[in-house]
Amino acid sequence: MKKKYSIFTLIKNAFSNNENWQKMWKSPEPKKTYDIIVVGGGGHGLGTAYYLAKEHGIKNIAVIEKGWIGSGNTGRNTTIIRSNYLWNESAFLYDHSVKLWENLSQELNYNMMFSQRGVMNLAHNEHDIKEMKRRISANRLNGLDTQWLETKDIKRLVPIMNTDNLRYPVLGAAFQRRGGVARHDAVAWGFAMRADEMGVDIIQNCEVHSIKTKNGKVEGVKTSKGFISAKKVAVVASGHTSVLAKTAGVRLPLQSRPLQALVSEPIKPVINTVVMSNAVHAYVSQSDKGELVIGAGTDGYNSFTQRGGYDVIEETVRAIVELYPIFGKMKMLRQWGGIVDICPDASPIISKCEVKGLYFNCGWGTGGFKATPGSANVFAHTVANDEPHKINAAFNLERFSDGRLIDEHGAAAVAH
Amino acid sequence: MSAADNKNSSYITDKEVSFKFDGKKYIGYEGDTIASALLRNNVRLVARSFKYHRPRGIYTCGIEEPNGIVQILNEHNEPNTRATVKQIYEGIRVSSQNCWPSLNLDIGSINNLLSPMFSAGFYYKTFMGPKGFWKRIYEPIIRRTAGLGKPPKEFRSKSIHQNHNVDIVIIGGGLSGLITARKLINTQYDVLLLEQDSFLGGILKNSKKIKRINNKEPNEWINETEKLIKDSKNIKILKNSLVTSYNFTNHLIALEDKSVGKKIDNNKSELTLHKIRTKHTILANGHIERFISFRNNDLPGVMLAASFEKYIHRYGVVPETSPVIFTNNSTTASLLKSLVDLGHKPAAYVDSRSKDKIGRKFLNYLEKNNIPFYINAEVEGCDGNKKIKTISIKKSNKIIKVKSSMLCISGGINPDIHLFTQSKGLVKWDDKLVTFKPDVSFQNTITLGSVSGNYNYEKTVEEINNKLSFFKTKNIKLKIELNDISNFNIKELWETKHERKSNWSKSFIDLHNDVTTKDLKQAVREGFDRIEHLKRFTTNSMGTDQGKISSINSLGIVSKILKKKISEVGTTTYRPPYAPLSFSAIAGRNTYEFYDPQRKTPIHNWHIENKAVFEDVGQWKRPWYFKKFEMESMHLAVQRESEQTRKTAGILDGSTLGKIEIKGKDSLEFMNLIYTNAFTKMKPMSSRYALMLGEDGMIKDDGIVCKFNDKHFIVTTTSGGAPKVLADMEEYLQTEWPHLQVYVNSITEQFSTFNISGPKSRDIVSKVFTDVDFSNENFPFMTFKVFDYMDTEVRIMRASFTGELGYEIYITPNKALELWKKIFHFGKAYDLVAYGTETMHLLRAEKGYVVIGQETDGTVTPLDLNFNWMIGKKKKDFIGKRSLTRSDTSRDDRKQLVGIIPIDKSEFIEEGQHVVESERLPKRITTPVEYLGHVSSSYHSPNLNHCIAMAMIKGGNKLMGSKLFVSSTYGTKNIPVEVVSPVFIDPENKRLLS
Amino acid sequence: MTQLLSSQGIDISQKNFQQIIIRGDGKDQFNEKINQEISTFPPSKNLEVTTNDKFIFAKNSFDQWSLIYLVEQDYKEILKFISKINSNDEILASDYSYGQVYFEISGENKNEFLNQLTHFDLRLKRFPAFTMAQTLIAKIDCTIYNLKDKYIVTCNKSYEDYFKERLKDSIKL
Amino acid sequence: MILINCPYCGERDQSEFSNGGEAHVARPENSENLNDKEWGQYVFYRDNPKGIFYERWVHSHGCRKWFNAVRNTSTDEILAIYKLNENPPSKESFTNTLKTPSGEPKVGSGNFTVKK
Repeated sequence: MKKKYSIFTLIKNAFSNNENWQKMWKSPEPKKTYDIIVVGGGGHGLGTAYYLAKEHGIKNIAVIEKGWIGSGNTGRNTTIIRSNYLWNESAFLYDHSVKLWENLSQELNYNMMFSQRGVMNLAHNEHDIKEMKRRISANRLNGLDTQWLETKDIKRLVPIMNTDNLRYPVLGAAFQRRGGVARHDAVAWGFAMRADEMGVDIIQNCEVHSIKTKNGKVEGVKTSKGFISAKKVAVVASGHTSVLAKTAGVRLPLQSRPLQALVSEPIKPVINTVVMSNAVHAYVSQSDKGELVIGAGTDGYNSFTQRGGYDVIEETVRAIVELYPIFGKMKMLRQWGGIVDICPDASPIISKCEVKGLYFNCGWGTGGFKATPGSANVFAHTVANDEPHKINAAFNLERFSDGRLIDEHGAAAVAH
Repeated sequence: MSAADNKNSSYITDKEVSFKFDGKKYIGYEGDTIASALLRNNVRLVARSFKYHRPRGIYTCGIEEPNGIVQILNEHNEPNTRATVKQIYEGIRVSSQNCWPSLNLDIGSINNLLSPMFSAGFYYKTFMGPKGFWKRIYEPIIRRTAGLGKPPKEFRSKSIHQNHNVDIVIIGGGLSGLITARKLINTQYDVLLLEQDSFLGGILKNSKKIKRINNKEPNEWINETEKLIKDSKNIKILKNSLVTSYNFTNHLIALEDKSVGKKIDNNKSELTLHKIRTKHTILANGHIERFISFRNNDLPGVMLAASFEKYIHRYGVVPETSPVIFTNNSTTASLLKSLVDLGHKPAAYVDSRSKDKIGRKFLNYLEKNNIPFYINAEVEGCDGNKKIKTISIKKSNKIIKVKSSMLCISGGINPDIHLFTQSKGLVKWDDKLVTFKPDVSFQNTITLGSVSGNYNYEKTVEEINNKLSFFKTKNIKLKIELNDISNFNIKELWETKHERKSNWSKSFIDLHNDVTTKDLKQAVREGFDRIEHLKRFTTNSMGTDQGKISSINSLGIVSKILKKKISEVGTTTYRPPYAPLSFSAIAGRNTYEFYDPQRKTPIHNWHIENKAVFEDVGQWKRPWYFKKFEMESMHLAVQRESEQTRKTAGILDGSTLGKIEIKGKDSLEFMNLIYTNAFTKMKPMSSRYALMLGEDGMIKDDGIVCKFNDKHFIVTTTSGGAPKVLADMEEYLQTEWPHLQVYVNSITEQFSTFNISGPKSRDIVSKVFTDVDFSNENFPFMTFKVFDYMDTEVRIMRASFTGELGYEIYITPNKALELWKKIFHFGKAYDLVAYGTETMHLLRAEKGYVVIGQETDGTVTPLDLNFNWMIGKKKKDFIGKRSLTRSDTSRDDRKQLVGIIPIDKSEFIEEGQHVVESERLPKRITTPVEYLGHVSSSYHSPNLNHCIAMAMIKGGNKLMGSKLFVSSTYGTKNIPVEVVSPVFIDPENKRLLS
Repeated sequence: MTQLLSSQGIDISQKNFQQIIIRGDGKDQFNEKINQEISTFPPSKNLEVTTNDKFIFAKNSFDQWSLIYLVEQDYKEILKFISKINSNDEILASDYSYGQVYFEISGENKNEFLNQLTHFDLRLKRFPAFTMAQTLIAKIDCTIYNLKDKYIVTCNKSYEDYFKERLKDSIKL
Repeated sequence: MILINCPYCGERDQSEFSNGGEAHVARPENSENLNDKEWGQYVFYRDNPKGIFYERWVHSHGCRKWFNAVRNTSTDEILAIYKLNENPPSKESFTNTLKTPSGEPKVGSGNFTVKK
């Protein structure tokens, strides 16, 4: 039966000493065969299963997760959500996602704590300013709510920021009000619970070793719990996607890199928006618990260790104290790494491939969390209809042959 | 019943220190931590808990403290400081955290009444509707109530970094660490010994477990050892240094606190972050005691037994002369003995173990000293208001109530495997020790003493000699005599049952984050049966103490619920750092004034004297524009500079340009491969504008190539692109074309570069370089000359980035300023003006020259810029050639470079705005508006006296002359524009070639 | 030369040296060519430094050498030398005389001092006397020559002010 | 942080180096004969294995020389370093000396564990 959550259920359970809560999802043993197997129990994968069941009426689905659901990048990111991308294709995809975010808590009856506190991208030099003003104008024409902030406006929103007395002064910012943060685990758990209710099997502790194909068609997956057959296999395994693709003879233009993040000890609220800066590499927001959630950069080499170099942490923290002098007295509580799969054009792949019935949703690099519901939604469409949704049509594999890249690296070299 | 002093403590002095806690003045002793000083003053209530705001007291005596977390008011309001670690000094002001209005009367404790509703993960299940309420109502409230300390004040620390490269690092200066050090004295190895305390000794100082070492008092032996080490040539000791991170290939991070027990001097470095690279790491960092969950196990007065013992011997304070002791293992025996030896008598001794496990010897001791003891017994809970009054002991279903204000508990001890797991070493469960201990190490890591699971001190020497046998050192001989009454043994016990069931009764599993054993059970019930899920759902062990005293306990409890072995439930990840690590220490001096170096040209000071406003270009400081007078605006300055340059002459300091010297037999072939242009027919001593692509066919960089001959070239690059271009050249030479005999050197800094241009530039340079013939015939456009001048060598190229007659002058930096001034000396007569990058951009735009990174953005091919003439069509190959013929790159409706001008000349086009076909835009754009492209450059041209702009628009070449519109930030009305050629001035190059 | 700073066991002074970077294959013909001009053979062992009272000659890697004049030469002579060397197609000599700055660092605490600014392993057993290294010091590319009792550290001139400030700062703290 | 043994300068901290991705990918000789797909493979596709990886490094803040390395990407352990003109060591020579853990949490826990 459908689980309902509200203040009343909390009170009801309080009186029964919280002993009557039900399991959010079952942990069944895998069946012999499924219509669709989703490889990867992160937000994207669970969401894909959810939308397949909800919007495409396919219920005979298994989500197969190597560890525990949400154990990958879903639970390791800095939870920033925004859609102010330069190119139309990206803007449409990410904004599709933001729109879904806006109703997700109600839709799943599980609190995603999606907090639209605004996302700020700081400009530190003339080049940044030009790049951002172009982006803002493009966003406007695409119906996105990005605006330019003068330094004084930034100061008003983030009084603790040091805007002038630093190596690269803050000259302004692009600001998207509808951007913000959400509770990362909740996304995985919420999708899992509702998918499970619609009959989706969520299978944890089950590692997919390889994808079995026969004359150009997918047959199923070999797992640590034996072979499971399926008409279609949808791979959403972030860092490990290219490794799995290889077992099906498919080559993907991905490189897996460590991406690190860290949190500080919790303090009372000091920063009520999300601030990102590329030149002075520092992404900060403050969680509801009071911890500063800080995103560091990727390492320059491939690795599956979920552990990056310490120098990357230092690079980020020195930028943080430069930008926010009061943080000099803060302390790093935890630091961790994830494995992100990066595409040559810094845009994702949501696509079919030469193997019939095999689909990939990957290449999200450092920005996958924000796209979770949107990506899952269009991927479900792609898998169900064997045809991309118009929103993800451009994010195909062909672009690496014909050259129709969606280059989101931002403007390249510095001027003369 | 209250605290007493232990005068024969080895450590504490009797020098009094006064300090303030929550505004009240107290006296402690020098060497006291905040915690020991408060206990000395019988202060039990020190904090309020995170979620329920329950009263809390000091629970431990070290880094593992979950409760005693305070704010240091006089140290820039530093939050979340451990009272059990931070030492007091005269005048330190400390306050409690997370309570209002006061610690004693805290409104937040209402949460305790509502606690049954605030069950694990309650916030996932409510605060959802109506839409928008989360952001506006719920979240702000939650945010305000959450968080621990108040924000710190601004403080620019001067913490420094210190790098070390050694052969062996010993972590921990306790018994094992010291013996190991002795073993390594005066060997070939460079050794670093790291001790987190301000003194060596560890267990030897924290307890009386060890009687003698080599017939010496422990203290005597420690001092002797320390002296031996200090006198050795190869071992260095770092005290107050806590190892926080154990990275790959034995890279360690340790934080040294240099202001222990004293005020911070803001002009000195108060912290040193040590970055250590070692061949071998020896972990001798001991163990951490764990607690037991029972009803109200968080009440002020509950304390870990070993910590209680530590307070007695280290800080010379007996927090309570007759506490109750509750244990499931043998380590508490020494505490009991210490109390008795000091003439105190515990109120009761409660042991969950059976007679035979406890051992006759110890039972006799209890009887002899007639201490009330209960075996096969448990503490069911304790009660009291803000401090313990009574303790309920449960023995064979009877409850016995004992009065005492403190309860010392021990649930066993855990090897401190945090660092070991950080190193990716493997741990395994030990059923006898009832804990995880190191198994296989992944790096060159050796564990010694209790961290290795060896709790028997007599065996330490043997263990060390065995494990370190591969070092070229002598075996060490030491006799260790114990005080302990029995060898280590333990009976598994995680939680005791409540007598009466109540929705409000709580036994905690994580004191820091207010997680109860009930929460764990509920979480498992809801399906979070994997330890990492449990962690995230309940926030268990996610606090600033990382659950040091409790994380294994939660595994124990969960394993019972799931009826699994603990080893099957798994251990939770220990993530660096070991303890919260100061941001300013991590940053060190690589921030604030040293965040990023400033690169300056040899003319820099002249620019300052002449009121230059600088622009950051990469690390370079470049003049952006020069103010003629203080009040001159950028716009006016740029208009003036531009006008003057076209009228007579202007000069730009182009020293930041990248310069690369290329030489070798195969230089010509190399150049033909690297650049799109063809260089074969190019004449010696001539120059050429050249383009560089990536293999994807997109423009990456540009510059001017000077050809001395087929075997020797000098090229320039963009200022920002220089390092990348050089790196790429090296890469191709080394990896792709090793058969090419070519060398490349960066000479960016070996030459200063001045660009002088304008109709009068020839007259000026002729006056400066009197013996050079600058006539058009003998010095045509795009040629260069090299000659001696001012005892150095000067290279002058006839080239221009403004469209005017111009020369690029190269001279060695030592003579650069002199020459610059000389040029101005002769330039005066012609009103020579110095201009900056903004004017440079304006002038080149008037002429239709592009800027890499402004017209291009990594998605632009030479064809898009109509640079077909720059592509050596006949060349078989060059970097990026093949990509130019891909179906997408060869489309003719790609975005192409055009010029645009406003039809109403009084209007101004904004850079970054987009080119559209519609006259107006809707107020709120709901359906995306199609656009052709964007405005890449736009300036007000002083020489044409209207706005000129460049744009990259779809099929631009075909749109010449057509009327379009450009959006504007100022409203919904777009600016009507005409598409024109991007060359606005002198299309027939009269000025350029004059 | 200018004394920059001197403090407990550490002395730093700035020097006005001149330098030439030479690229080549290091084979006989190359060595001969060099020897003709300055009557010394370039060091043949990688990272090796040969020195006399006039210059430091170091092998940076298999195809690169740096020649540093310790006593100021007439610049014309240096240019002449460079053009002579460059007359050989297979050698590239680039003048580095005035684009670099040079610091002499001595004193018994020089290692600990420098290790505030670099992770480089300065222990004699890893960085023997009369060898050189290219590494990061204070976050910028530097070359360091170990002349036994002292180090010569050199970096690009544009960093001069920054680098000096870092050195002073480290001494202060 | 990885320690990398530059064949020309000796052991240095990884922060002195830059990574060049998959090794032994030759630039196509006659690219005009390749179709878009084949060319795209060269420009955008590089191997990304979990485990033994033959890759390129350059000592960018040192001697600026390129060299090859064999690294286990699941542990970051460097198994071999060889110069550009040297032959790559065979995969077989590592497979049995491969040191686990895989570098990821064992299924169902956060503990680093060896696949024994």
